[in-house]
Amino acid sequence: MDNAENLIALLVAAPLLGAVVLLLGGRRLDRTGHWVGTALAGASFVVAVVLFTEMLGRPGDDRTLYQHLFSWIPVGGFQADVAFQLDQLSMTFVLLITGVGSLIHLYSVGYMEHDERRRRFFGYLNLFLAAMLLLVLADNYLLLYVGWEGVGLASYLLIGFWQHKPSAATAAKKAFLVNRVGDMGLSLAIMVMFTTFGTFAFGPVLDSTGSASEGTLTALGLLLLLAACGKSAQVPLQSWLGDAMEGPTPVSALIHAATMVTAGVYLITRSGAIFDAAPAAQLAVVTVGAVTLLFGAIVGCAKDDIKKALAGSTMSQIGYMILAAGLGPVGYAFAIMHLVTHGFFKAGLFLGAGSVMHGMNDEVDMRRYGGLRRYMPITFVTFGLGYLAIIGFPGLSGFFSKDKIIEAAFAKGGTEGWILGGAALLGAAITAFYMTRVMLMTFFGEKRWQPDAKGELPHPHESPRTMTAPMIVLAFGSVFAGGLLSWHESFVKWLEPVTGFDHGHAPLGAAAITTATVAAMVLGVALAYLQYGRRPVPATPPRGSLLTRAARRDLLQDDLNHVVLVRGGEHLTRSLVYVDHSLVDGVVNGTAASFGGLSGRLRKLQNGYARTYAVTMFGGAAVLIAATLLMRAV
Amino acid sequence: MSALAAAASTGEAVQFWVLGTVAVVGALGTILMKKAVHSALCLAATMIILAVFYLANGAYFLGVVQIIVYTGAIMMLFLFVVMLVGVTAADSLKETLKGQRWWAALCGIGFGVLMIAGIGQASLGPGAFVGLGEANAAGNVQGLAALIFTKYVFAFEATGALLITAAVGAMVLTHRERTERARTQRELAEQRVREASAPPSAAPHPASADYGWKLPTPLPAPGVYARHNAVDIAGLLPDGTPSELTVSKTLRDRGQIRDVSREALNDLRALEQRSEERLGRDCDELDRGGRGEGQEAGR
Amino acid sequence: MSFPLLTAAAALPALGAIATAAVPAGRRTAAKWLALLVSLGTLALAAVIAVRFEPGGERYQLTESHAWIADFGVRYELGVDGIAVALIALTAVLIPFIILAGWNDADPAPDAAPGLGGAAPGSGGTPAGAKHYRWRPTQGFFALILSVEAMVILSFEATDVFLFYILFEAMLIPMYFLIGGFGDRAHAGSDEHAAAQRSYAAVKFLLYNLVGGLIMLAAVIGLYVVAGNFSLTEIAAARADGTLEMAATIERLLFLGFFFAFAVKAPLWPLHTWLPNAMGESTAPVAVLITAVVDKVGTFAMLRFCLGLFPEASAWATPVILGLALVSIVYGALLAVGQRDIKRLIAYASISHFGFIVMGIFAMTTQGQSGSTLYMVNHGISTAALMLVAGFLISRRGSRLIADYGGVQKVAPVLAGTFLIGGLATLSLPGLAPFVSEFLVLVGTFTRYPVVGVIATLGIVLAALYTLVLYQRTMTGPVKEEVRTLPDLRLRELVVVTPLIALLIFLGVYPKPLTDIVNPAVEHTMSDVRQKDPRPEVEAAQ
Amino acid sequence: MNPVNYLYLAALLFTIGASGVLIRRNAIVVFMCIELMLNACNLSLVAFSRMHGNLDGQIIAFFTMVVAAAEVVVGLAIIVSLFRSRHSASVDDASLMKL
Repeated sequence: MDNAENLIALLVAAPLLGAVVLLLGGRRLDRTGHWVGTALAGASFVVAVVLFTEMLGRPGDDRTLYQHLFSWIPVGGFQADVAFQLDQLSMTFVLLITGVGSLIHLYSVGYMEHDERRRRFFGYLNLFLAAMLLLVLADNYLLLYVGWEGVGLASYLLIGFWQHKPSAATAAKKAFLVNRVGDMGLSLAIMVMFTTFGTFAFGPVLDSTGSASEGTLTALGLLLLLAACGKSAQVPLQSWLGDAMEGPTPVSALIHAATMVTAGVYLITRSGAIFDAAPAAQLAVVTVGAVTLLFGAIVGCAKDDIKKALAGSTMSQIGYMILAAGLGPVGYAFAIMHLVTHGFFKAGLFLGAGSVMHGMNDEVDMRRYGGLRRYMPITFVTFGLGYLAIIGFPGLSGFFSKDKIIEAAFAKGGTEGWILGGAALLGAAITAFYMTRVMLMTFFGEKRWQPDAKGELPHPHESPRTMTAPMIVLAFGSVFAGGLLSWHESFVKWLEPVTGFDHGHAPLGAAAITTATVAAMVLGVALAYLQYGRRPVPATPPRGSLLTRAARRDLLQDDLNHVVLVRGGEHLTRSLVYVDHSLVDGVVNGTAASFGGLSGRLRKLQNGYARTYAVTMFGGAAVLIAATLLMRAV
Repeated sequence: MSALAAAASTGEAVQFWVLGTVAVVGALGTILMKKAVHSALCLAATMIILAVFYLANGAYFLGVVQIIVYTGAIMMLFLFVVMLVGVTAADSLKETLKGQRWWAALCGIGFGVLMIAGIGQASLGPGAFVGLGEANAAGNVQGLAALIFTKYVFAFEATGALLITAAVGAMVLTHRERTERARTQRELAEQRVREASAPPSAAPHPASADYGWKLPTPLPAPGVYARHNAVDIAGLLPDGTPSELTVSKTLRDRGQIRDVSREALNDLRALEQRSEERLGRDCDELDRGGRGEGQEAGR
Repeated sequence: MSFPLLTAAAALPALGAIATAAVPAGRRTAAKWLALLVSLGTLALAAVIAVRFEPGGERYQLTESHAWIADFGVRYELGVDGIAVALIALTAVLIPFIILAGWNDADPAPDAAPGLGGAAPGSGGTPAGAKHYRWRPTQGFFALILSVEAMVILSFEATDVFLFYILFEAMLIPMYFLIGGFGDRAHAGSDEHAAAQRSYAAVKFLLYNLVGGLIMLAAVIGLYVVAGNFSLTEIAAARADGTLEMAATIERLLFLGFFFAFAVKAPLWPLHTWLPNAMGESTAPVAVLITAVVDKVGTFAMLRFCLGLFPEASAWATPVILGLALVSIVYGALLAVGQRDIKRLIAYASISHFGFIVMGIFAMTTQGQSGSTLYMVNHGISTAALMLVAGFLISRRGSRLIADYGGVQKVAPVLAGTFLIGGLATLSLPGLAPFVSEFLVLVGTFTRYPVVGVIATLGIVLAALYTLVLYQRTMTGPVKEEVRTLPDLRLRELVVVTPLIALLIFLGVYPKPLTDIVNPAVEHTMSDVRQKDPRPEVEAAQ
Repeated sequence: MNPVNYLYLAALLFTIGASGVLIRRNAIVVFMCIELMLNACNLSLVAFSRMHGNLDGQIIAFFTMVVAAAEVVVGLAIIVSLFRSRHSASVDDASLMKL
């Protein structure tokens, strides 16, 4: 199979076809549409597996496949092609996206059963898959940008899928806008690349970073970081992720946990060469990562909405990845590894949450759950495994990946190393705390169920098989993925040709760090148990400390935006409208009015008496004669 | 024919100064006379003088044409129109437009001064005048004819067309279209009766002069049923009362109506008196009758 | 002497206009079909032009030249370069859709006052009582549209400055009547109020453009005095080989004279205020005609005349113009955010986009100018899509106020979907045509003026803001009572919208056919202004 | 005497006529004044033809007369119809040109 690269386009084409068919198909596809979508997602996964095997069959340094489809925008020196590049990094993502994607398609079949717009939902999901695959397969930044905005669009459509809810519509708009700010960074980055290198294809740009000035590279790095912050919900552009939970749960699992939000990590890892040459940018990256992982963790502790709590956790986990990616070759591989494992267990957790909501009449407030383990055992088990994985229980996925990241953070060396490592450790503890909190409030303790809007008490039940099956698969993933990937550092070796790798030297040995991590985890669990396991959970949230209240409001992030951007923007536009109407337009109308007045006065000369006109004529004649005489005189 | 020479002879000079003055006076009269007729006459005078000047300048044809066309035709036309509009219409020279007169004066004086200045500045000495000697050699009219029918023939034809057009235009302008159908005699008669058959309420006595409504018939002639047939004597209505309507309005206004109804009776009585005295005898029935008649008359 | 293709392309709609106007009063439907057929025929001719045009060949092709006013060296001189071909194609493509979209906009209602349209749009056929209607608005409406098409196409073809000027001005007359005579029936307030608003808009449009044209006339005459003839090609050639010298001040004055007129037409801040009124008061198809077709003449003329005739002056004025363009971009976007009226919002969005176009033209880079040309085409299509769908929506509900809508998506999903796609095109989402052009403009600007490029990029975010706010307020959320009964798009409307959207997607994915035509022309323009793209700082390792 | 005096006379008459046009309200009189001006011109034309020694000046004067005749005809017709309609020959009454 020597021309495997021709298959790459299929990866994107299959879900794209699905999107087109489902969105244009009309009502006649309502009955079968979801299966079409799922099948095409699965097809794309199959192709991915085929390509993966093909790739494994090649030597480590010759595993990159290229496919050039057509020249997209050729203008002068500006040559943008539609061309794909499939290397180990992309392959990893492709497998994750198509795999998890297919599972979640399957899950949605059950989850969206009662929604009359299910066909459109699957169309959007397929659209997302296509865009995301385009993002990771592009061989130049402009095409990546297309995918980048494409996933943004898909996420917009899916968050706002229940458009009749104003909250959903607003959340969708917010997500798109905040992402646009990030996209601005990416597009500017592309412009800088074009100005600097005359191209924006991965190969040439990343190979010739050496010859560019460090200032330029730093600017590039910061712009790319801005883009990453937007897409991956990192501080300061994280505010949209929480609201994005307005979307259906499968969406939250696929887009806002497993795949799309990790695009930032992909971008930074992909552009590693640039960051390696720009320490300042790297510092910014790790700072953002560290801050976000704490930020998200703290938010996660305070939320009572199960999905928002998980969203906070997502934010914080991606903070880990960004942190790792910011560490350079030491961390790239682990960032991606954590990304993969996180993809498994976070998706699993979300699907679990979805299943719980499914059983509880779409109730999301954890304070109204409790004691559910008996009623939905499968959900409980899968969720529990995901829980153990994320808190980094030794032996499960999260343990390996997170531990490595913390180690790498310490390996940064110097005070930076200590600070970052400390932050990561603290983050691990908090993670353990809030995840335990979620676990306890949902599945343990006594029932705190409340009648829903229609006034009937929920009677929780296990979800249909289409929903449980994906959860089980993901649970397997969250248990074994980590161990598999770090077996003899197989994953690191796999990625090394792309991202490079070097062993960091932590000030204290790996063993010590591992123990510290485990200790932090245990501490967090213990604290959570003391607060939520021992004593009953109040049905209405206590007022809580200042920090808690701030955390409930996403640490005042939205309030800040509101005051600074929204309020200010409104004033600006309103005043500008006034200016346009009264000043810019006023000047013109004023001129017109003054002319009108002038002619009104001149009009008085036109008294209609022929003799008056005659006088004027006569005077004019006299003047003419005078003029001629003067002309002759001089 | 010395007028054709460049410089003017003394005779011509005299003629110029005398007639020129008259021309200017005429022109001033044209614009200053109150009555349009007078203005027209003054203008005519000026034009005649100009005709003389044409002759003096060797433009014999023009001189004659000037008299015939202008003074003969155009001025008469003016006079006709003046008559049409009303001879006695003497428009007041009081200016109604504010400042019009001052501006006019200013412009006029300025214009005149400038023109004269211009002519003077052109400094045309007597030598500048070639004179029409050879131009008129073959006769002025022949010369003009030669030019008109060769060089200016198109302009000439054009003026012909222009004149025709003007004539037609004048007719179109002055012709008045009849807006409604002429009424037949029958209709007129009917209208007459209709108006008459609608007497105003509280109609005055037919005898009074201000008799309110049209009579369907012509007014009675004076002296009807009367003993006199003079124009100034009102005719009597059947009841013996005189009707002033029968006397012409002029006399009525002058109050020259003689009322003869009474003096007729007086004459009768005087006659009876005289006869009684002559007969000297008393006759009852006669007396009674006479007295009765007298009483009748006395009342 | 080959077949005068360019003349034909302009003559066909002109004759069609006359024929349409001559259709008797009773036969309105016939007039509509006639106009539609004529516009389609023009489209065919435009296609022939595009095919016959060889991108690699002469700069001006299919040229025609006849003496017109010999005494002043005014010639009837036509010729097209790639840019002109692209824009002619755009015009020819859009007009049929405009006609189809305005199919019923000019039907006289039995009780309609002249000028103020007629039967409710969408109610096809001839309304009863319109039989004895002497006044023939429908015929006039379509005849005016066709005449505008003729003049626009000819002005894209004219290579004689005087001829171009004549058309540039003559265009105003039919536009004036289209704006003032056929208002949008969806207005707040009484008919009298609407009529007043409409005439205000029409007069404002006319005055603005007339003032611009007047100044341009002075410049045209000045050019003749300096150059001795009106032929663009000759003058440009003379400028190029230096045989025609101009004093710097003269050249700058002439440049400003031309530029002012084009800036009014474009419209560029602060000469833009006529556009919102004109677009708000006129019917949606006419609004599209204004912003998507007629205004393009302005930007096109900047590219062809300002740069071609006055290179030095262009370079001299670039900083100021870029500043104005920048203001237009941000200002227009912000004002769009602040609008309450759907059509005015789109108008301000267009102002912002025209800012991009002008910026790209005067960035003096290949990317910038190609981008601007593409932008003219793409903006035409995207605005047409958005505005026409908005028009359908407005004609259903009878209100232009955003606040009167809500939840339409649930009632009329297809309408909402097309509206969303139009909006996404307006915010230049990758994969749709406007993205290509906008990005090219930005890159082209950035390479020469980084700061300007950065600020202009803000426009991307603002565009997303006003578009999504519009979509959210009108289409999503709980369904408003008045909206509950709105019908979804009808067949005629689908026929209008679908091809436009298809075109948007195609040109977004595969713009190469367009760029291939445009690039050589842009190369010529670049050589006119004696500019080269800045080299990249470091040679990328290939 | 210098024949140029004819020109002075013509100028004088012309001015008088013009002033008359300005100060008189009666349309007929105004017309007369116009005639006066025309005649003044004719006089100057004749004088010029004498000055240049050719007859073209007289020709022009002749044409002037013809045109004047035509003009008077039409003009008077207008005055008459005007008088019929508004029973006055004052030029000020026909002041409908005022806004």
